[in-house]
This record gives sequence, C-alpha cells and structure tokens, in this order.
Amino acid sequence: MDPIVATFIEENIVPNFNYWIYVILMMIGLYAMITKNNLIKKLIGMAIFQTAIILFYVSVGVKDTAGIPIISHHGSEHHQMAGLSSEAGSTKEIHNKIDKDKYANPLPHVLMLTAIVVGVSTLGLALAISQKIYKSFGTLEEDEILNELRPGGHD
Amino acid sequence: MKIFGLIAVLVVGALLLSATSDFPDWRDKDSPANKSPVSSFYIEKTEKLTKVPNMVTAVLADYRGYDTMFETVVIFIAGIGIIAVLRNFDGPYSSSIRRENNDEGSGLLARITCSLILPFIQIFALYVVAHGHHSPGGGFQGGVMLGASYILLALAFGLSKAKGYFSERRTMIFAAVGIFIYAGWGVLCLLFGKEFLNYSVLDSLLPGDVEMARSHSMLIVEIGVAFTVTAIMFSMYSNLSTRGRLNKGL
Amino acid sequence: MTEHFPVLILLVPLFGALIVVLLGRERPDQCWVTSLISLGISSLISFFTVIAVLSGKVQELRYRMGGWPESEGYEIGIELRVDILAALVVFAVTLIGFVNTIYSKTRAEAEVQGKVPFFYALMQLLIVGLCGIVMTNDAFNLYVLIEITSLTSYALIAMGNRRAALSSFNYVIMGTIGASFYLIGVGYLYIKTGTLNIDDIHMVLGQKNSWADQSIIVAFIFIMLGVWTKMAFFPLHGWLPNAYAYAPSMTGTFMAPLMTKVMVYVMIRVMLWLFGYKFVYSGQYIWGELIIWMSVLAIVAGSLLALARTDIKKMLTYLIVAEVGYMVGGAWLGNVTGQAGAFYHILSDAAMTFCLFIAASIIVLRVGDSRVNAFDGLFRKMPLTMIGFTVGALSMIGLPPTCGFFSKWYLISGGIEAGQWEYVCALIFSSLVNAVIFFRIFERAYFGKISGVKEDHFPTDSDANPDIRIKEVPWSMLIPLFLASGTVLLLGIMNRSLFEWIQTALKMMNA
Amino acid sequence: MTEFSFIPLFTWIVSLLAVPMILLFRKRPDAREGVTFLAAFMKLGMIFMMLPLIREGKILHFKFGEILPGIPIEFRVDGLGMLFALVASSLWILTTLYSIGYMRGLKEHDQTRFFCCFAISLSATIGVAFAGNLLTLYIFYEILSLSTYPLVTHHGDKEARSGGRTYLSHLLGTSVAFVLPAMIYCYLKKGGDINFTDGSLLTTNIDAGAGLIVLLAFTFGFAKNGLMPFHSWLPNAMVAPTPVSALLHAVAVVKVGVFCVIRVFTGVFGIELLEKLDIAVVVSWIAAFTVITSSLMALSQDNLKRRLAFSTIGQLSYIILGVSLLSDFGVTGSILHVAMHAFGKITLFFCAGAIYVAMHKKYVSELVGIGRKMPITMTAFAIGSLSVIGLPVTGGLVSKWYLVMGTAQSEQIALLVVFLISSILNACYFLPIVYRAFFCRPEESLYEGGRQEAPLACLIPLCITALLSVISFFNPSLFIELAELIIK
Repeated sequence: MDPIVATFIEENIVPNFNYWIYVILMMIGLYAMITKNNLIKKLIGMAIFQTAIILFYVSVGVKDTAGIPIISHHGSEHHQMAGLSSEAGSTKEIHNKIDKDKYANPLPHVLMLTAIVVGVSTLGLALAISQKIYKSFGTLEEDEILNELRPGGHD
Repeated sequence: MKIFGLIAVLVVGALLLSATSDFPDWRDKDSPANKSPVSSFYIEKTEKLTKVPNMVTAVLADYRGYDTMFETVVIFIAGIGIIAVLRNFDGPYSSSIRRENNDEGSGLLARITCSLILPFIQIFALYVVAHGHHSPGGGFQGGVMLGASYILLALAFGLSKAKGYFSERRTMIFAAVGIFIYAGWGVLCLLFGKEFLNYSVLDSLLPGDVEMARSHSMLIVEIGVAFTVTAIMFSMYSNLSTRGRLNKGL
Repeated sequence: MTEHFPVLILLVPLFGALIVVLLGRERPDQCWVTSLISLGISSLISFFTVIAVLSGKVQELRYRMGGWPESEGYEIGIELRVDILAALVVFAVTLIGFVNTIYSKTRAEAEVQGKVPFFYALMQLLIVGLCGIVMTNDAFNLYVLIEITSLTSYALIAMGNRRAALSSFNYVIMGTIGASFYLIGVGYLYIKTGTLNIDDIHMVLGQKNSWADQSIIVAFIFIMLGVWTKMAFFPLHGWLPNAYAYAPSMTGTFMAPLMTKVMVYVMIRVMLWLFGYKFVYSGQYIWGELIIWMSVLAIVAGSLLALARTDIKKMLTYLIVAEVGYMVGGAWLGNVTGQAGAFYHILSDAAMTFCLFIAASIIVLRVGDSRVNAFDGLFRKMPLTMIGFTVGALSMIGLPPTCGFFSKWYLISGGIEAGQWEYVCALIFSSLVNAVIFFRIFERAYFGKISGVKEDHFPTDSDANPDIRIKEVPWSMLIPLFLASGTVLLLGIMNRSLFEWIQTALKMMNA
Repeated sequence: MTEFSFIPLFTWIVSLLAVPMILLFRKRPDAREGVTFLAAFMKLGMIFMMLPLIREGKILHFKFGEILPGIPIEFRVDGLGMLFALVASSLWILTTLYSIGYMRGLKEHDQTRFFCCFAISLSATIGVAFAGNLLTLYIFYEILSLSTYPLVTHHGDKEARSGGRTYLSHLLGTSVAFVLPAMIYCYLKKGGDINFTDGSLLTTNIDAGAGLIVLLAFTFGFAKNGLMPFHSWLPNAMVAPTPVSALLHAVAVVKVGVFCVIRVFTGVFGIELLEKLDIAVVVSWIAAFTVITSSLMALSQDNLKRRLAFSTIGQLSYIILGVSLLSDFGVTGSILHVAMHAFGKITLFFCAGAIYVAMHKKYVSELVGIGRKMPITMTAFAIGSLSVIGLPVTGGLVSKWYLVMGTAQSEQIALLVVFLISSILNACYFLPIVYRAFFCRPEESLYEGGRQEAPLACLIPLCITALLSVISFFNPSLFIELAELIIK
C-alpha cells in the first residue's frame, strides 16, 4: 500500500474509526433522503440517518477501561466495606472511592435514549402521513404524485 | 437531482470528517467529554445523592428529568398526531370500531403460544420498569415491552380483541395520565416550594430520607413514562396497521 | 413566585393539552374553552415575566430544573434562562397562541371535523415547545423542544387536505435533516467541551481557547445549517410555502408567524450566547460576508417569488421567506443596531404575519377563492377585514407608523453602519416589491367588482350568490384580526422603548 | 428665538378633525361642505396668528414623544414653512369653493370620499411644511402620497387606475428607495438625530462623493418635485378631477416635492456646506435639462391639462435650479417661485376645469375662439399664463427676476441662458392658446348661445387667484420677507 495512504489510515481513520463509520452511515441516509423517489425509501434513509447520529453520540462516551454505567456494589465494594467496617468507615468514603474510569460516561446514553424516542416518533408520524398520501394519491412515488398534481391543482 | 444530492452529501460528509481530525481519540478516557466535571459528577455522586446505582436512570429521570418529560411528550405527540392525521371520524364515536367477521388473527398455534408467553412478557415488562434503578431498564424500555405485548395480542387474536382490553379512548386516557403523573409529580415539588422536579423536597411525603425521596420519585415518573409509552405504542400500531380505520389488524 | 414563572408558562399549556385529550371528542366546546384559558393564563404569566425582568430587580431569571446546583462551575441539570429578549419572545408566542385560539373557535370544528381535541392539544403542545425553545439554556434540551415543535407542526399541517399531507411529508424530511444537523453540531461541541449548558460551553471554549479548532467551526456550520433549515432560510426554504398554505387555516395563522421567528431567535442566541461575538464576527472566516449575501439573495428571491404568485397564502408564505432573509442578514451585520433590528423584526414580523394570515384566511373563507382576484371589491363588502389587512400590508411595505417601518429603519441603520450596502439595497428592493404586491391587491379591493365565483367551489351552498355570501365574518374571527393589527400599530408606537431594552440586553451579550 | 407653541399642532390637526365630521354629514352635502370651509378658514386663521411671530424671526415648535431614539415627531415653523403653509391653506379655501362648483356641476360620485381625502392631504401638506425633522417630513410626505391616491383615481376607470398606479409607484418607490436610506445615513452621520436646526444638519465631515450621492438621493427621492427622469407620474395623474389637479398637482403635492428639496438644500446640507463640497451644480444641470425638455414636451401636448402638467414640471425645476445656484438671490427666488407659481398655475388649472365644466372641452385644439364664450375665464387664463411665463404685471416676474439675478450672482451664465430659452418656450406654449381663444374665428359649435361661463363657485376662485397673481406683483414684500428668513 502507498505509504501516504497507510499513514493517513493509521493516523486518522484508526483512532477515529467510529466517527468514520458514523459519517459514512449518515451520508447513506442523507443521500436516500434527498434523492430517493419512493417516500418509504426516504423514510428508511431517515432512519439510517438518525441511527448514525446515535452511533456518534454513543461513541463519545466510550472509555477504554469502562463497563456499563451502573455501579456494581455487589462485587468489589462489598469487600471494601468488609475491610473498612473495622475502621468505622462511613458509606461516604466508600462512594468517594468510585473509580470513574470504570464506568462509561452516562450522559451520551441518556441523550441517545431521547434521540431514539424522537426518531421513533418521527418515523411513526411520517408513516402515518405517507399512509394518508397513499390513500389520497394512490401511490408513494414522488414523481407520480407530482404528475398527478400538475394538471389539477393550480400552482 | 441525483448528482446534486450526491454532491451535497459528499460535502456534508467531508465537512464532518474534517472535524474528526482534532477530536480526542475514540475510547479516550481523558477526552473532554469523559473527563468533564459533569460526567464525573454523574459517576461519582449519583449513588450518594440518589441511592440509584444506574446512573443512566438517574440522569434520565432526575438530573435531566425535564428533558425526559418532554421526551414523553414527544411520544404523546406522535400518538395523537397519528390519530389526527389518519383517523377519520365520520360516524359517532362508538360505531367507528367495526367488528369484522374475518378479523380472527392468526392460526391456532400462534394463539396458544401467544397466550402462554403474553403474561411473561407483561410481567417482565413491569420488572423492567420497576428495576430500572438497578439494571438497564426503565419506563421507556418497559413501556415498549408492555405495548408490544398488546401488539402481539392483536396479531394473534385480532385487533378487536386487543381493543377490548385497550380501546382507543382508553389509550388516550392512559397516554395523558402518564404525562400527568410525570408533570404532576414535578408540580408537586413546586407546591412544596422548590423548583419543578426537585424531588428532594418530597422527603416528607415519601418514606426514607432525601436521597430515597429522589429514588422513589424516579420510580414514579418512570411509571408515568411507562403508561404513556405503552398506550402510544399500541395506538401507533393499531392506527398504522389499519390506516386509521381500526377495523382489522394485519 | 416570580422565580417559578418560566416553568409555569410551560406547564399551564402542557396540562391544558392533557386535559383537552382527556375531555375527548364529545366536548369540542370545552376543548376550546380549556385551550383558551390555559393559553390565557400562560400569556398572563409571560406578561408578568416581562414586567419582572424589566423591573430591574431581576435582570434575568435563571431556573434550575430539579434544583441541581452547579458543580465545579458546571451546570449539572437543565437550566432555563429568561432575559428580556426571551421574555418578549415568549410573550409574543403565548399571546399569538391565545389570540389564535379565539380565531379557531368556529374554524376548528369546520376544518378538522371530529378531531378538535387533537387540534387543540397539538396546538398547545406547539406553544409549549416554542416557549421551551426560547427559554432553555441547554443545547440538548433545545433539540428535544425543536423536535416537539416539529412533530406537532407535521401533524397539524397533515390534518389538512392531501396537498397538506404531501407538503407535511416534505417538511418531515427537511425538518429531520435540520434538527439532526443541529444535533450533530451539539454533539461536536459536547465532544470538545463535555457539557451541554450553553453558558458552560461558551466558558469552556473560551478557557481552552479552541475557537480555531476545525471541529468547533464545523459544529457552528452545522448548527447554523440546522437552524436555517428550520427557519426556511432561502435555499433551504422549499418546505415552507406549501406547508403553510395548505395547512388548515387556523394552523397556518399561528404557525406562519411563530415557527420561523422563534428559530431566528434561536439563531441569534446561538450566535451570541453559545459562540459569542468574537468567534462569529471576528472576520477571520468568510462566513460574515457570505451570509449577508445569502440573506440578500433570500430577500430578493423571496420577494420575487411572492410577486409571481397569484395565490394569496402562497404569496404571503414567500414573503415570510424574504422576511427571514431580513432577520438573518440583520443578525449577521455584526453590530448591535443590526442585531437589535433583527430582534425587533422578530416581534414585528410575528405581529404582521399573524395579521395578514388571519385576514387572508378570512377572505379565502368568505370568497371561496384563494387567488388574488378574491379581493375584488372587498373594501365595500368586508370593510372591517380589509382595514385589518391594510394595516398588516402597510407594515409589510414598511410605512410609518406601523412596526414594519421601524424594523426596516433599524435594519437599514445597521446595514449602513456596517457598510453592507448590498443588504440595504435588498431591503429597499423588497419594500418596493411588497408595495407592488399589496397595492395591486388594494387596487382590486378598491375598484374591482365582485367576481362571480364558480359554482363548483360551493356545490351545495344555498347562498352561492357572492353578493350575499361575501360579508363580514363573526366576531370570533374579527377580534383576533383587530388585536393583531392593533399590535402592529402598538409595536410601532412603542418601538423606541422596546428597542432600548433589546439594545441593552444585546450589548450585554456582546460584551 | 425658538418658542414652544400649540398653534402648529392645531393648524395641522384642524383639517384632520374635519374628516370625521365630513363622514358624519355625508348625507347632507351642504353641511359637509360647510365643515370643510370651516376647517379651511380656521386653518388659515391660525396661520395668520403665527405669521407676526414668524416675521419677528421667531421659530415656533411643538414636539410629540420621540418615536425613534433621538427623533421626535416635531413641528417647527420657520419662514419657509410659513410661506408654504400660507400658500397651501389659502388656496385650499379657494379650491374647496371651486370643487363644490366642479363636483356638483359634473354630478361626480363619491363626493364624501373626495372631501375626506382632500382634508387628509391638506393636513399632510401642513405636516410637511411644519416638519421639524427629516422623519416627520418623510412620514407626512408618505401620508400625502397615500391620501391623494384615491383622489387621483377618483373616476375608478381603467385610465384612472393606470394613472394611479404610475402615481403611487413613482412616489412611493422613489421615496422608499432613495429618501429612506439617505435619511438613515444622515441620522447615523449626525450621530443620533435628524432635527432641523438653524444651521445645517450634516456636519463638515462628509466627503464630496458621499455628499453627492446623498444629495441626489434626496433630490430624486422626493419625486413629487417632478425632476426627470421620475416625472412621468405628473402627466399621468392628470386623469384626476380638475380641482385635484389644481390643488394637488399645481400646489400641494408638487410643491411639497420642491419644498422638501429646498429643505434638503438649506436645512440638511446648508448652503455653506454645499458650496464647500461643490456638488450642487450636478443638480443644477439635471434641473436645467428638465426645464428645457419639459417645455419642449409641453409644446406637443394637445390635452390642456397635460400641457399644464408638463409646464409644471418645468416650473418646478426652476425652483430646484434656483436653490441649487446657492446664491442668496437664487434661493430667495426659488422660495418666492413656490408661491408665485402656485398662484399662476392654480389659476390655469381652475380655468381648464371651468372650461371642462362649462363646455366639456379638454383639448387645446378645441379652444379656438372660446374667449368669446368665456371671457372671464380666459382673461384669468391669460393672467395665469403671464405669471407662469414671467411677464409683468404678475408675480411670476418677481420670482423669475430673483432667479435670473441668482444665476448672475453665482456666475452661471449658461444657466441664465436656460432660463431665457425656457421663458420663450413657455410663451410659445401658452400665448397661442390665449391668442386663438380671443382673436381667432371660433368653430361652428361655439356660435350657439351667448356667454356660457362655468358656475359661480368655479368662477370666483379663479378670479381670486388671478387677482392674487397680480397683487403679488405689486406687493411681494411679505413673501420676500419670509424667504429671506431662510437666507439669514
């Protein structure tokens, strides 16, 4: 492989691998939204588009060493508590010892929960609207709809 | 159009990619987002302040509870929006649900299987709602499962049967009540003299101390979310699958 | 009590919407009353908020949701921030919502048969969303609220005829792209700063001095693109005209004045609070000049497209496109006069668009024809409606003492101050085109004979004779029209004090 | 010097208050016209109340609240404004009388609307005359354009509508396109206000290029002054009923245009600044071009009112030319010409209307021998013509005398020639009418019957205006005095 390309991949793509994937996914979705003729295909593009953004956000919160952002007090902490109990340690100290590198950043997850919900709602509503369009135009192809409109409706 | 779209997409993609060059590396624990005091606060203080080990739930229902309330409203809007767009109320209210003879749902095998697993799905859904504090889960997830159970019911036994449990009017009431619970709980905090959704002030009302008040309040708002989500999921299905006629399922 | 005002403004219509849904389809009248009361209370509270913010005791209201304090200088929860600008816009939003509810009394029943509660619920939720957008100080919360307004407007528009459904679908696509672009921008800011609070993002960017970072610039571009799509800035305006023209009339009347204006407000706030004066106007990037030229293009194109329309509502919607150009250009001039002018124009444009849309809806309703010839002879037939229309139209043209003149004055002042002559010329050009458009209508209304309306518009109407049918509408529709046109005049008369408040607030933001 | 007074406000508002009264009495024409008269006399009376104060050199002002930062709606009465208001309001009385005769004589429709709009436009004219700052001036200027539109299009037929369209598009278009930005530029340049003061509004920190642009923007922007190339609204607006043409297009509207230009020259720039920047000569030559061209165009017009309209265009440019000479005599001459031309031209219009009412004749070619049928009218017409040409014994000579002296004073001999040529052209298009009216053999149709003058209500005003023209030749001191207040 060309060394320039190799260094480019090594320096740019590999460390930001997720971001590249997200951008490519998003471009696929956006392309479908802009150019597809079928309304449902547009909506599929929209779903891909929104999913790409979710991928991006979740990638932000990932840490090398971390697991899910739920504090596991059944494992190590119980041991600590047993060890500390003789020294009359309070729960406060225990909590201070939470190693934040052990837990993924929770905020992006929360945000994406919202984004998922928004995505579902938008998709549902858009499907309803396309059903209404189908009911009144008898087709979901954009050009056919526009053709039907041309002679009848003014403007 | 295609060429134009392609160019636009490529420009957008190139712009977005050009920005990644000065991003912190992926999985970097010291990136600004992961190291920021906000994130640290959530990770380190959540259990102390709210007694909820699942940080996502805590952030969702407490720190950013205001967001989540609107998230529920979004679901609600989608539900009533679909009805507003699709439904066609030409006759009186009750007659709009027409029973049709061929609305029998699926075959026998499917029906029996469904009737066997439905209770488990519903119980699990309730578990997910209730156990959101300690494990992945919460109102949205549980609500979707609960809604799915009714959808399954409709698939197996026909929509009219499912509507017997969950009529259109009832879905609307459930959906509205869910947000009522959420926002009303926040207003309760207002009435106690603190900010909207400041659960800490409710410790006199709920068992336990201030932290437990937060924890319990989160459960309550999650239940509210679950109400809305369940109702709207089913409503979405029943409207979309019948083009708003609500006569016969898929 | 004052400190709770911001959240109460939101909660009252939210509960109103829930009650309306619970009331159900059997009681449309109660739905109307509920909506009227809730929006009335909400606008009262927002009025008191304006007074509270102005009174000097509180310069701005900050409201921490859930009472979470800041930690190490960062906001943990979501914060509302209401300064005078936000208070004014919120007041405008709730007031227009309230007045539009009066207007919709008879129309809702007629246009969305049987779905009245859903209409009122969606309308109130849209108001909630808009107020939330204006007040929130959290970048992600802003996204959620933008989606709330978008979803409600998709549904509200799609409640109309089949054309409305089609345009609503286009709006879904464009709106989703816009909102997602905004979300991407926020994500890029988050990845660089680790916070979502608008003030904190600004603070962190300042501390790290990462203004020149590629990702920040891209974030800015995408946030702007997103907001522009939502406000129908010229090349991205495609969804707007059909959506507002074909929507049910009582939907169009309040979405047209509110949606784009609130997004303009968001743009100004993103520019000044989130990124700050230095970054946006530094002159180090080409966008300053470029966007002024884009706004010139928007103004010219919007005006010309409006001129080419014969359909009244379509024409008005293209005028909105031109007006958006005014405001974007004004905000980008880079001086306080221009920004304040753009902001003043938010208020005045909301008032006059509202006025014109109500008048146009009334006329289309009565005449049964949405083309310009609907206006033939209307000065004699519907003098009251035409008075309302005239006030709005004069304001659109920019004649004193209507508010349109003063906003144009401030915008032109800003343009001259900044030396952007192309913008000044575009403003004047658009005034002239508006004059042509509206005087064409006045001439018809003044001299024209009432045209015989084609039978097929009213196949079942017993009084198809236009002489009988074309008469003034009930008071429930005229009162909103007069409130709107009165506001147009009032804003014009009050412009000096308004402008001073706005200017002071903006100066603080620019500092 | 500057004195606070309510009289300017009352003067302005009195004709506005007449509007609801006129509407109230719409079913009783006599009462309606009575109200108009009452308002007109009260207005003139109040102007006469102010006159002695102004002659003492005082300036009266009245201020409403500020509507823009630093810019109130303000009335400020000085010599120039006084002179203009005096002319406009005295002629309003005569026009009212005349229009009663004219409108009733022709049984016109919508007379109430006519008198309402008339009253509003008079109010606006006074507003312009008394305007204390550019914005007030601008606002009343626009109100005048709008309120005269229904008058211009009074007949409501296709021709009237197209005339009205030209009228409004020219006047509104130019004022929005040119005046508004120029005004805002001055506002910014001055640093927060555009009030007229004794000195000039713009300070010396403006360079010649920008100054020229602003000057031209104002001069063209006030298109009511009929300067080419924005003159075509004037002939087109002649579709209006004659009293409208008379008052508005010989007196109020067009004079408002030149009045605004004089204000810009003397109040906004100031003669000194213009001398320093040396830019007024551009305006001079545009005006000179207009003078000659319009006179030539007038020659070819057969429609009497159109001929008068082109004559007006030329005469207006005299005024602009005079003020752009920047010499004392030139400016005085300009201001004088506002009054003198008003008397002369309104006489001519009244005559044209009287001829139309009595004989239904519109074209110059039809007027052969009409002097025998309508001797009084045609005598007045002759006096009016003399005044417009600038021959004795009419006031026109006085102002033209000053103008010509102005050219000499500023050593613009070429412009002197322009004045002379144009005077000859004026004579060419007016005197033949008079000559043929009196001395040529009339057409067959004109033999029938004896004298056939217009109704008395038409006749009296035109006699008075003709008389005023003559009086102002013998006693122009009042006008000169007022004009010189500006020079000081």
